[in-house]
Amino acid sequence: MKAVLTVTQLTKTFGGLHALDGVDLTIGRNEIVALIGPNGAGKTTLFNCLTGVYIPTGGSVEITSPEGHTTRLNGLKPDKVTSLGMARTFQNIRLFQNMTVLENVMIGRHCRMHAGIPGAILRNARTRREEKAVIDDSYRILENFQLDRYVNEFAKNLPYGAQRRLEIARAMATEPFLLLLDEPAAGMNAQETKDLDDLIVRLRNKEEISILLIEHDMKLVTSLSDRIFVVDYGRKIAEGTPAEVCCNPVVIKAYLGEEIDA
Amino acid sequence: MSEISEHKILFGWEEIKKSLLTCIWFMFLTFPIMVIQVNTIHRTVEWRWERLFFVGAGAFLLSFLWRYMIRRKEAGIKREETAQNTHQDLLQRLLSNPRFSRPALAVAVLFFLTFPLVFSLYQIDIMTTALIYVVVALGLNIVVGLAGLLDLGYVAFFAVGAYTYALLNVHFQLGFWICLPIGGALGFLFGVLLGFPVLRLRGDYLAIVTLGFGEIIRLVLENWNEFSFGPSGIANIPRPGFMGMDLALHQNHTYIYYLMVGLTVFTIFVVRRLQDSRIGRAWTALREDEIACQAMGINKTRTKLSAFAIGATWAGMGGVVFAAKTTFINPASFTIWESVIILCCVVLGGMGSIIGVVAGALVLKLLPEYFRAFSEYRMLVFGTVLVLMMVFRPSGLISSVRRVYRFEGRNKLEGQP
Amino acid sequence: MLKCRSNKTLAVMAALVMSMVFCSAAFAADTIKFGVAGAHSGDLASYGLPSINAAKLVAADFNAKGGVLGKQVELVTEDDVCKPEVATSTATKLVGEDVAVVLGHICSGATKAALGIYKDTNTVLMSPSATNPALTKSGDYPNFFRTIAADDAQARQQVDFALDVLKVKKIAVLHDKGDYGKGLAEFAKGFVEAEKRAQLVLYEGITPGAVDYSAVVQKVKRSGAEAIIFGGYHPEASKIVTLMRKKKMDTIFISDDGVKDDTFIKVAKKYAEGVYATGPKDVSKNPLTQAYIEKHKAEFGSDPGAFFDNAVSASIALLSAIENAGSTEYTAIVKALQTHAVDTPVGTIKFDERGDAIGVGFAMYQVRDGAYVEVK
Amino acid sequence: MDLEYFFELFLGGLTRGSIYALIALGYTMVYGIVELINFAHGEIYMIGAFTGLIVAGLLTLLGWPALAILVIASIAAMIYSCAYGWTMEKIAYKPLRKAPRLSALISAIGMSLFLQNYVLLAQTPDFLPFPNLIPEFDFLEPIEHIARSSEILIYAVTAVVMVTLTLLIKFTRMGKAMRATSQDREMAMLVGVNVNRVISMTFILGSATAALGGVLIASHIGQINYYIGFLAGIKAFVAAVLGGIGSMPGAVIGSLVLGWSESFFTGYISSDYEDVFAFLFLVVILIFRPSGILGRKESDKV
Repeated sequence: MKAVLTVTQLTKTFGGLHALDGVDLTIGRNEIVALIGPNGAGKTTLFNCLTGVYIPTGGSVEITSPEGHTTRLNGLKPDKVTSLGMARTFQNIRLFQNMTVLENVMIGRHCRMHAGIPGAILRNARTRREEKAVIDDSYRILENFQLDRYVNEFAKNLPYGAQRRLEIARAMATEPFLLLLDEPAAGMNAQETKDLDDLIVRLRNKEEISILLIEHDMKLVTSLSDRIFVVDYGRKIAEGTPAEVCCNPVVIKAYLGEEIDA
Repeated sequence: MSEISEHKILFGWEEIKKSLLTCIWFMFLTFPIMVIQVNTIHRTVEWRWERLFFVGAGAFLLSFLWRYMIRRKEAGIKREETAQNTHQDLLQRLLSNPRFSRPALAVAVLFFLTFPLVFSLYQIDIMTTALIYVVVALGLNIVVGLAGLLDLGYVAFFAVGAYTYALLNVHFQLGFWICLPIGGALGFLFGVLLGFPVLRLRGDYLAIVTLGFGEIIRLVLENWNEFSFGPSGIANIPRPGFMGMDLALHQNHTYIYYLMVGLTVFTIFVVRRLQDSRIGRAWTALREDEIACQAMGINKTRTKLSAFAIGATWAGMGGVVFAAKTTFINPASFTIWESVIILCCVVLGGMGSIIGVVAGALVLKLLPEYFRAFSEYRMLVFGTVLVLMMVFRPSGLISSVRRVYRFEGRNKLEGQP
Repeated sequence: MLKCRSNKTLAVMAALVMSMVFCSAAFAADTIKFGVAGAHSGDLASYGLPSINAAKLVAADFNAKGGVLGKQVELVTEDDVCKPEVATSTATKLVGEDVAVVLGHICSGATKAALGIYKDTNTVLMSPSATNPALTKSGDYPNFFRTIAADDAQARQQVDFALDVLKVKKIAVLHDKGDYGKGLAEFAKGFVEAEKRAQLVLYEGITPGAVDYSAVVQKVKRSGAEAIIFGGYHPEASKIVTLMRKKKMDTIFISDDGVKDDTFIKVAKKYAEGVYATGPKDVSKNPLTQAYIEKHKAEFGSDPGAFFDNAVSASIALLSAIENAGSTEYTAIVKALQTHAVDTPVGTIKFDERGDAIGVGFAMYQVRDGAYVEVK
Repeated sequence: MDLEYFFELFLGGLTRGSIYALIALGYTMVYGIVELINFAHGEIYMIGAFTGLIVAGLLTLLGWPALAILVIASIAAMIYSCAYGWTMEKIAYKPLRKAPRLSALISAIGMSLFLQNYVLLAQTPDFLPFPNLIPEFDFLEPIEHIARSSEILIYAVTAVVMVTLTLLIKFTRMGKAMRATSQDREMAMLVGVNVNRVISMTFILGSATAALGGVLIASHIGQINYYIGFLAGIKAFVAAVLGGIGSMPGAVIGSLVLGWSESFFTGYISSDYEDVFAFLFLVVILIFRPSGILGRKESDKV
């Protein structure tokens, strides 16, 4: 299987604290990989290092596009990473609260558009075409995520589950081949989690993307993922299929006494 | 339900007690400064007891109003929390209703076109000044209202524009029409120059640094005599000529007025288009959430810089017209208070809302002229209005409305502002 | 009248506003309108308000004698808060009300901005306080006159005094970076350098309103200056003088009109002793001056403020000029101002072709025993 | 000679810095807890100075001794400034707790304008001489040409105020509540901190510091008008940001650094561009240390 993401010996230190300590990770084409671990294990830090929010202290992050171009991401800005084809969502929802649902998705299309300032002012045929296409595409994405009835609603006024979905929709609008989801099911009820499960599977099948997700809901994780990575204290402590990981004594030990939302 | 009962007892005993307390408190508070005037030069003391009475009576009555307004506001917030994007107040509903807005627009166009034919020279003069502020405020609206970058030194770009015209005219006898785009371009350039170092800063740090830049520009203009003629300023800046003709005073004012109307229309046109474009959405997203914005593939640096620079362009052009209209400029016209006033045009009018900013600038520049008789109290009232406005109507006179898109079936779509 | 047909309401509205604008003018066509412009509110109001009082008193006197050209004089006062951009509006407003002549403006910057409009409408303007030399010297403003001497005359006086009377060899020139202060200092610097009899050891601007001037004072000390010529106002002057004296420096302090103010002595107290300042020639012996000060006390219950004498003089000069000219026509007034000498609190004056009052100048004063005394 | 010159500039900078610090301390405290640029803080300082002037003027007419007047005027100024600070918070800031930062800032600017013009109209636009309340102590006579008693008093008061405030915040119950509020207002509320009281207290403390500064500085400089608060306030704000806004020692360090840099710049280069230099200095510092000299490094929680 061809890898889309290869992380080797990734290290991140804050002062003296090793938040990540030599993490290795690969994700293949069209694969769903879950990243689990106790609170504070370094999962979100890993996400931030991958997406350029933090600059890694050591190691390397490389992505390979479906066309076969490999790019080293270390030190690239978040916007560059996104335009290269890796999109993400956030643990604490970060929607553009005072923009409408449609606009949120349109923002996602930003890096696939080209109109500049002159285009915006002159509004020539090309810009108009592009703008129309963006509205069109965005609406279609909303339909796919069953958010079309909220089109002109402010993002902040959406129900919680819909906000989570909108975040994914917005990320998908950037046309990624690798999607990073940070606790997508946090705070959802059973039904919403079930819908999310279906949604992620559908995304993988229809859009042919790879997904890396952080999640505490073990039921969701085991049903979704092809492989699971377990991290603790910034280190990878286990890796394997859901069945393997679940009975791994190291993992059980790491979680022992920890309260998890499973 | 409790709100209603509270409203009922607005004049109950409890309320009167509260107001009495407020009244006594304010009488205590204002006692030394309002009542006692110690003249340390002539060593005399003047007691002005009658003022205490006015303060007391005023505080007593106003405290009722204050509490009533606060309650109404809190009830309003509760309502708003459950409200939808489609919820708008009366003014916005009127504005978005074509049956009202089209005739209103027609009347406005007619009003501004016939203005100089109907009104006196003085009216034309103050309206022109107000329009200059409209343009400049619209520029600042891009920076503050759309991109959410608090700029307290915006007047620096205004000064750049004004001095561009004045200096180019003094040294190279360049005319108004050549200087107008040059002023805009230099504004843009300064926007980029000043924007670069402050890109990493956020919120309050940005505010103080931009304030610093504003002051730096003014101080340089004040001190560098060889370059800018120092604090005594530059006089005899020519008013724009019309096809090489020298116009009489009234004609000239009328001409600048129409020129300003044109520039205003042009500004509104451009700002509207920018707002509804890819770049405009990026500005708004940047205001809402920087991190998420970058995660969506938006280049923070370029987006911020473009907001700074485009905002500054309008200030530069406004400055050129300002210099041409006043015919005299000196650094004292570009103090931090000028920045504050322009910022207030934006905030009072309604951040991010074009029509709001236009209304804000017109109100803020015209009302003081019409209330010249009370000019002593002008700034006092201005300060009060700022506070009250923020407390009771923080979204400004006319708050911004997000664009609404209508989809009638798949692929059949129509954007409507 | 196309617009009327297309929109009735607008026409009605416009008519209403027009009538509001013009009715006041229509009613009072048989008076002579005397405009008074300047800072009447805000922080500089104390310089502008005395001119309103002066104009009121002078107008009342003329009216009591039967008016000017048989018409009553009517005051039209407008505020410009000393801001150039407001001053143009003020000027258009006054011009719109058909004023015959204008007393004002107070600040040089505002005056320059407004002058363009008065010039285009052939309105004579006379300022009691705008001292910027370019106003008259540039020749750009034939309609401008003033009853106060220009800054360069003041700087000349300061430098001559320092060189001829005090015979100092090292001079420091300081200013407050303002329009007035720096303008003066520039001239002083130029004169000192041209004379070559003394060395200019320091030329600096201080920041008005700063909390502490000890660095500048130390710098003066180090420069070895025997005298400081300071251009600016009394708040900064008193801070600097106080600081110098407390640091046991006896450097001579020569300043200007903005410091020749009793407040300076009251603030700086004992440290003010010995400070020199130029100011308008002492006119307190002039019976006309005394008469107007008495009238002010009787009418307004207080001592007149800054530039009162100059404002009274300007008012008298303007109204007399209309009378002498026999009309309110521009060239006639200008001619009358230049040819007919009139008695005013600042002396019997007429104006030169550039607009400066002939014979109005400065004298040097020194603080002695808590009061300014003219130095002969 | 040159060393002496340096030393004199150093002392001048120290005076300047201490004056800025007295105002900056209140600025930074309010910011640390409410995250609001209290633009009107300079005005509270000005009101303190005016109240001090009025009280001192009255007592001087009654012929009281200077030191007694100084104490009473300071206390009166502090009481009134606290009252103004408290009222201001209730009117202009409290209703805006949940509003965007910009709204609160505009409200603060409005308050600043209001208070300036209130004093301008109720009192006078002109400069008023402030009675010299700080006696020239005999034992300072020999060094008086280097540092006057008023300067020494300002240094001392600045140091005492800084130490007191720091201790207050570190060790008292109220101080702990303040720190909790500044960390996370919602959380503090949940654990039973009366946030409204904490914020009121912050404004009262900040105002008291400003008033004390107002009386001392006015007495040192010898004159006041309605506008002194704004000019000093801007500089104090720059100093607070320079030091890292929200940090008490930062405010003092920032003020001293600003005071010294201005003094040395004036002394060795030129006072023409003194303020230009001050602002450029701020920009440069912020470019390399975006949260000031002692500021907490703010990183986004992602």
